[in-house]
Amino acid sequence: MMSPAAMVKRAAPVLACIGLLVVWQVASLALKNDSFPTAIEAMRAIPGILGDKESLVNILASLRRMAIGFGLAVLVSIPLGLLMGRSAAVAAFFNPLLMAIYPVPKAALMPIIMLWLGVGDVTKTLVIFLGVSLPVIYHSFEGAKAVEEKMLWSGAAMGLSPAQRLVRIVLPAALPEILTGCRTGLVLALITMITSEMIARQSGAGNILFNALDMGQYDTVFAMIIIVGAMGICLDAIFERVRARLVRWSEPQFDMPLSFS
Amino acid sequence: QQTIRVGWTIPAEESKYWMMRRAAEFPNLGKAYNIEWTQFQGTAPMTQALAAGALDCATQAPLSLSNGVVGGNLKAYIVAQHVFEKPGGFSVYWAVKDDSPIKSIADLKGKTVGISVIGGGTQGPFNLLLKQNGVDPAKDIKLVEVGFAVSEDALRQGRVDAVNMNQPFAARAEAKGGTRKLFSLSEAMPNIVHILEACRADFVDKNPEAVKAYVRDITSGMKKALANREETLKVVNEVLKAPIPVLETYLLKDNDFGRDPGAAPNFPAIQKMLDIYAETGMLPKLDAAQFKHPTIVAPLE
Amino acid sequence: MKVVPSRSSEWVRPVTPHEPASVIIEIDRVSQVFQTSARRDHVALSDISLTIEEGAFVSILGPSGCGKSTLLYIVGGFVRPTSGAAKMKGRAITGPGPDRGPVFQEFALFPWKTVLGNVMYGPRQQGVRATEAEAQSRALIEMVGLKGYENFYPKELSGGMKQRVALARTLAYQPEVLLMDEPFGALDAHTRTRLQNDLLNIWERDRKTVLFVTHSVDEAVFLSDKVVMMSKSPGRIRQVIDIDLPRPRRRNELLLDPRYQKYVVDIERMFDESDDAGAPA
Amino acid sequence: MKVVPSRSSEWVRPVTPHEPASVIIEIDRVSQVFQTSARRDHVALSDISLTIEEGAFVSILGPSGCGKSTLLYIVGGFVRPTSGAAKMKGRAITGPGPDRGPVFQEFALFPWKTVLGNVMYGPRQQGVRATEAEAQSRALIEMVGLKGYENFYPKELSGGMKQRVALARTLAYQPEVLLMDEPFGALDAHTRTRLQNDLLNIWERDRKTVLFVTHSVDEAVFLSDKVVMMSKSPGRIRQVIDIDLPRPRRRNELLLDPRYQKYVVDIERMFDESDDAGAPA
Amino acid sequence: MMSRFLSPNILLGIAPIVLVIALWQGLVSFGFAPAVLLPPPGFVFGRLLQQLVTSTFQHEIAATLFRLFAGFAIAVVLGVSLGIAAAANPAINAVVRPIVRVLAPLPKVALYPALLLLLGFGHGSKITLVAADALFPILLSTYYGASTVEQKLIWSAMAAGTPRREILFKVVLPAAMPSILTGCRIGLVISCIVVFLAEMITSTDGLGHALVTAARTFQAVDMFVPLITISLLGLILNGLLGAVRSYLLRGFPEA
Ligand SMILES: Nc1ncnc2c1ncn2[C@@H]1O[C@H](COP(=O)(O)OP(=O)(O)OP(=O)(O)O)[C@@H](O)[C@H]1O
Ligand SMILES: Nc1ncnc2c1ncn2[C@@H]1O[C@H](COP(=O)(O)OP(=O)(O)OP(=O)(O)O)[C@@H](O)[C@H]1O
Ligand SMILES: [Mg+2]
Ligand SMILES: [Mg+2]
Repeated sequence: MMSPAAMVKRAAPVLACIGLLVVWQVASLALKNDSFPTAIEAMRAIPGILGDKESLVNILASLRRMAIGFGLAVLVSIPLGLLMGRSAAVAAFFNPLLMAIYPVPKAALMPIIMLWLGVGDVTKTLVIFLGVSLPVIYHSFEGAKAVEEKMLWSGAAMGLSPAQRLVRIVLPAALPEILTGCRTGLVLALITMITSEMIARQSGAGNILFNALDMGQYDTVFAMIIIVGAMGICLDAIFERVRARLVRWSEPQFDMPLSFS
Repeated sequence: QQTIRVGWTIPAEESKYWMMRRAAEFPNLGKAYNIEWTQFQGTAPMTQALAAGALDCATQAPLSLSNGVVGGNLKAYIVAQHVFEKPGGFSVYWAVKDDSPIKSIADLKGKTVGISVIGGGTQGPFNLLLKQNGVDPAKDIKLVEVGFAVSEDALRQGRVDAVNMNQPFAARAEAKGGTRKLFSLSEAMPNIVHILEACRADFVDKNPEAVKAYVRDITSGMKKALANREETLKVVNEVLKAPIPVLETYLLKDNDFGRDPGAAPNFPAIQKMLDIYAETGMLPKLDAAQFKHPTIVAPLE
Repeated sequence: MKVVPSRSSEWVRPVTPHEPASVIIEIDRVSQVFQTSARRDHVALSDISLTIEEGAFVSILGPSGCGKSTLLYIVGGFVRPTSGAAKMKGRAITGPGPDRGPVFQEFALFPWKTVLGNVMYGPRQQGVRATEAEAQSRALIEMVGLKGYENFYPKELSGGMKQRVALARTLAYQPEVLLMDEPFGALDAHTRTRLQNDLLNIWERDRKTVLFVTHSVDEAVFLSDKVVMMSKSPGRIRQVIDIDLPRPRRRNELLLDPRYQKYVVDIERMFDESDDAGAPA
Repeated sequence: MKVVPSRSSEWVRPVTPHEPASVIIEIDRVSQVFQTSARRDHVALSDISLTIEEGAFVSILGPSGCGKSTLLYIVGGFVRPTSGAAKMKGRAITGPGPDRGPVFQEFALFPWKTVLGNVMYGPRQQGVRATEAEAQSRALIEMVGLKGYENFYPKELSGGMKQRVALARTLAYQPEVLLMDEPFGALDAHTRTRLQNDLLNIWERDRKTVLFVTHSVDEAVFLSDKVVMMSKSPGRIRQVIDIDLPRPRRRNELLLDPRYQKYVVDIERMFDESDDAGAPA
Repeated sequence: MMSRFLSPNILLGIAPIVLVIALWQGLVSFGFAPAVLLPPPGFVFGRLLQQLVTSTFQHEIAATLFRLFAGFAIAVVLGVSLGIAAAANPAINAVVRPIVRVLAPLPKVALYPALLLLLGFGHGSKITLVAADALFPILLSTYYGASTVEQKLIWSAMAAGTPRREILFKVVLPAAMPSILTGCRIGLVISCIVVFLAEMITSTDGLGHALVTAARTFQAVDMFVPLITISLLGLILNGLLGAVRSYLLRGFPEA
């Protein structure tokens, strides 16, 4: 038996989703705007997409690119971010460069990117990579900076080399912050997974979405948006599991007393 | 076996859609050559891709292709033509709301006007028409970019006072009513060529046989598209995901664009368009003959 | 007490501290100036010179904020002094090393490791095999009275328990020199006494050198060969006192020893003489 | 010592602790069970009952890890006991409030505020005007011996200095009940003695109630009306001892008082009797 | 501890940028990229200097900056307040969390056509798009930062009589500041990208608009001028953010 409060807490995500759909429905009815269909219209279009084999292949292709882009980004960004956090020289070297490069919209560089990388998977994976790496680098950076110095000193006194300290002390100590970066990275991965297919498309979820957009089929557009949102929920749920495992040691011991009444 | 990297877009390249969706009906496709299809949002990015060598052949508009030639050092041949405006058929037009006080082009002064792409292919004839009616396109109107897909809504919501319409959106809007045609591009010139098939010259020179086979298939694709409307509707539906009932209202009917039965490029019409662009200051003067390959051009049997 | 395998268990420490022993740590006119956020210079240590003989137990006493921790950081190689130099065995100290093991005032446990994981960390790092490291670590954990808490994370421990883990963690990898910053500060008298004895045992058996910061005059006299008294603002050495008491020392015997009492009283008086509540330089 | 404006400066505390005073804090069969990460229940406090009279100075003594801090958290209203209840003035404690001021073992200073900012926080929060709060805070900072460090950030302070800031921060907003967790643990003997006297002065003048965790038997006897002795595994109250010594107390007089010495020796013996190095329940 | 920018650090920072420009020049000089797609950097910077003094270009920059700041400011205010509220209150958390889970990963550009119709072609739709994209990184960082605030800090403040509501501003906000500022840095970069994207999709002014018009007509130099401008803008804004950061975090060990 669950207490009523616990049941409400359990049901809250579902209630929130339903609430969101209701707000959407009401808003779209009120706005009477063809490019903003009602929630029901959009949901009606979902089976059409998920029932279509080609669409599923498309979506899987996108997910594969996303997984690769995300994985590579995490692998590269965490070490870079940690190094920047622990070495003022490395930070001074990379920070201005990254801050000059990241704000440039990738779409604008398409002509040159196409020149070297073509229009295929590589380009799109690169776009996802860049999207994910931004938050991961900077959260790792800040996380590494905030590592308590005496912990590093302890490690050094035990004979850990600087590289070992980075992996065995800075990395775990900064892990909660790194995971925050990864969480944002996950969000950006999903977004860039779609938007990387805006200009040039071969296959993918973005392909479906932008085709529908170009054709003015807004129910399909919004159905795809719902599907992406659902993917977001699933990935986030998985992520929270992993996170809870990895940083159990850092969770606050007591409930936030603000809610203590 | 040569692979051709082809760029395409929506919504009016039926012969290519046939090749994508009914590959089995094209015996050479997959044997004499292969195609790697990439879809683009509009012709301008495809021009960039051609110039960057990321594509071999692509759908092009006369203006975007010329821009590539003038600004991007692109050398290309026009090997086929997809759609043009045939007299009596569909012509891209500017619509206003039924109850709008705008009755003529001259009334556009001081209004907000939507156009699908600022500096795009339709703007040459559009500018020409405005000028002929005493409206300075640069000063007298506020031009905003409104993609074809949202133009109907933008008009109905009052975000723009007039906006350009294209198929299939025009058919849909007309079915709903409440809008009226103000003027169409055909008033500037007949036979406007909207989209063409162009291939990079260096690629054609290196792989004449493959391109020849490709053009042959485009020709036959066009034939199939025109011959079997029923099937074409299905093919287009698969590609565009637009419902067949909507397509039914216009596709390959009188209120549609024109299609040459052999997909043959209309070089004189192209030349005329280039002249208009030159006249309106969008391009320097260009000779359409440079786009013509002596042998590889539709129709090819 | 057979928890830490001794390196030379047969070797017996001479009981007189004054025998000519070789110098292991040499602090040579060290000063430390901090830049505060308010962009002012703050002198934490001024012109400190001190030599520590091999195998000596040296305590540092001084008012709060006089620079004891800072001095330890310099010997540990964690902080480079603004001027002057520290040497170990004749070689300048340029960084931390497993020959000098610190026990920090703030413990600095690894929060992602359990008690056992924290204590095993050092031996594993030194290449000790896992089973052996674990056995040693468990013995040390038992010694500091934390048997049963091996799988607790630091956040689940009380202040004094964390301090004991920090102590065990450093003892586990057997550094030659121990740099201990109030290692018993958060412990009750009973636990404290037990650990003092354990520490003395380890020190006597393994001929370690200990640099020991404490606030208890008692503790300093009981444990040390030498007590360094510091004064504040800026931190300087006021006096170095040799504690000439026989070893091995037993607490209850010593408490009755008038020499011991004299040391304690003398040192306390010395502190009382000066009013050390100074302002920053 | 006129730093904290007293609420009733004319009022003189009676020197006998045994007069019938009203109960201010009542701890009623409190138990605290923690869930450890290893998903086991760990009993930190078991069935604790205790009443504290208004104006009393009560010390808690006990081995490290016996639940002293946890008990303070419960009285502070920071933690809800697993079972049982704590009451203040007859009303159940449901959360923290400015009537009970804690001094945490870990200091918990606000890192984004300077020393002055930290100390001023409480009075400002209570609605004291800025100039007045600043004057009071500066006086308190001077009292704890940190004059000149007003603009230092916590990261720039030594351990003992942080502890004194934490003390000043709590004293600044004049809570009725002080919950102090080893507030002098990181201080040298000299500073400690001074602050003990200051604390006694404030307590006597402002008739505060103090719940004071310490590891020093000495300190407990010197300061308290009542000493609560706890034992470990799980944390229980072993004995409550009334300290029947005259007030006001002076350290040097007391040291010679045989009653004082007897209290100290008795309590120490009691601890020695039990070996408290237990495993978790 | 190195809060001040030392000149060697500035040099270190300039070095890789100079390297990139040299690489760029190399790519052009050695023919890895035709000048029509990748103009030589000298040309681009020359044109940039020319352009900077023209009022039209200044107008484009002003339009872009206005949208950028307005959108970013909205994102910061919303993100920080929602993030903190969600961390502090389980009821709000129960609502906000699933909504964020759903809304955060949505490709906001897909909603842009709807936004255009709702808010018009002017500033409104672009600012909204910028805010919508920059919001979630800030919100997530704030949330995680706020939910790991050291409990005893909150306890201390509560014991000093801080009302629950004010705890959020007086303790949770400053204690979560390092994480919030990281979120802001990411949000700022995203704002730069998105304002450009919105202007590229449809607009009549702004740097993004200048870029697409140049790109369509293959005026490579004119296309790179807005790109370099946004790059420089990113650098400048980051510098400002860095200054704000070291001021706000001056008490934290990592500052
Ligand atoms: N990062 C810093 N910036 C500025 N001043 C500092 C910094 N670290 C330490 N100090 C100052 O240096 C002095 C010595 O500090 P230290 O920690 O060595 O004292 P300590 O003797 O260990 O004191 P305690 O017994 O209280 O631990 C103090 O006055 C402190 O304010
Ligand atoms: N979050 C927690 N999870 C599990 N156990 C905990 C937790 N917090 C405290 N404990 C346990 O509760 C017991 C009491 O802890 P507490 O901090 O109250 O001890 P203490 O008497 O203050 O000790 P010390 O004198 O060392 O500070 C300890 O055994 C500790 O391991
Ligand atoms: Mg210290
Ligand atoms: Mg405690």
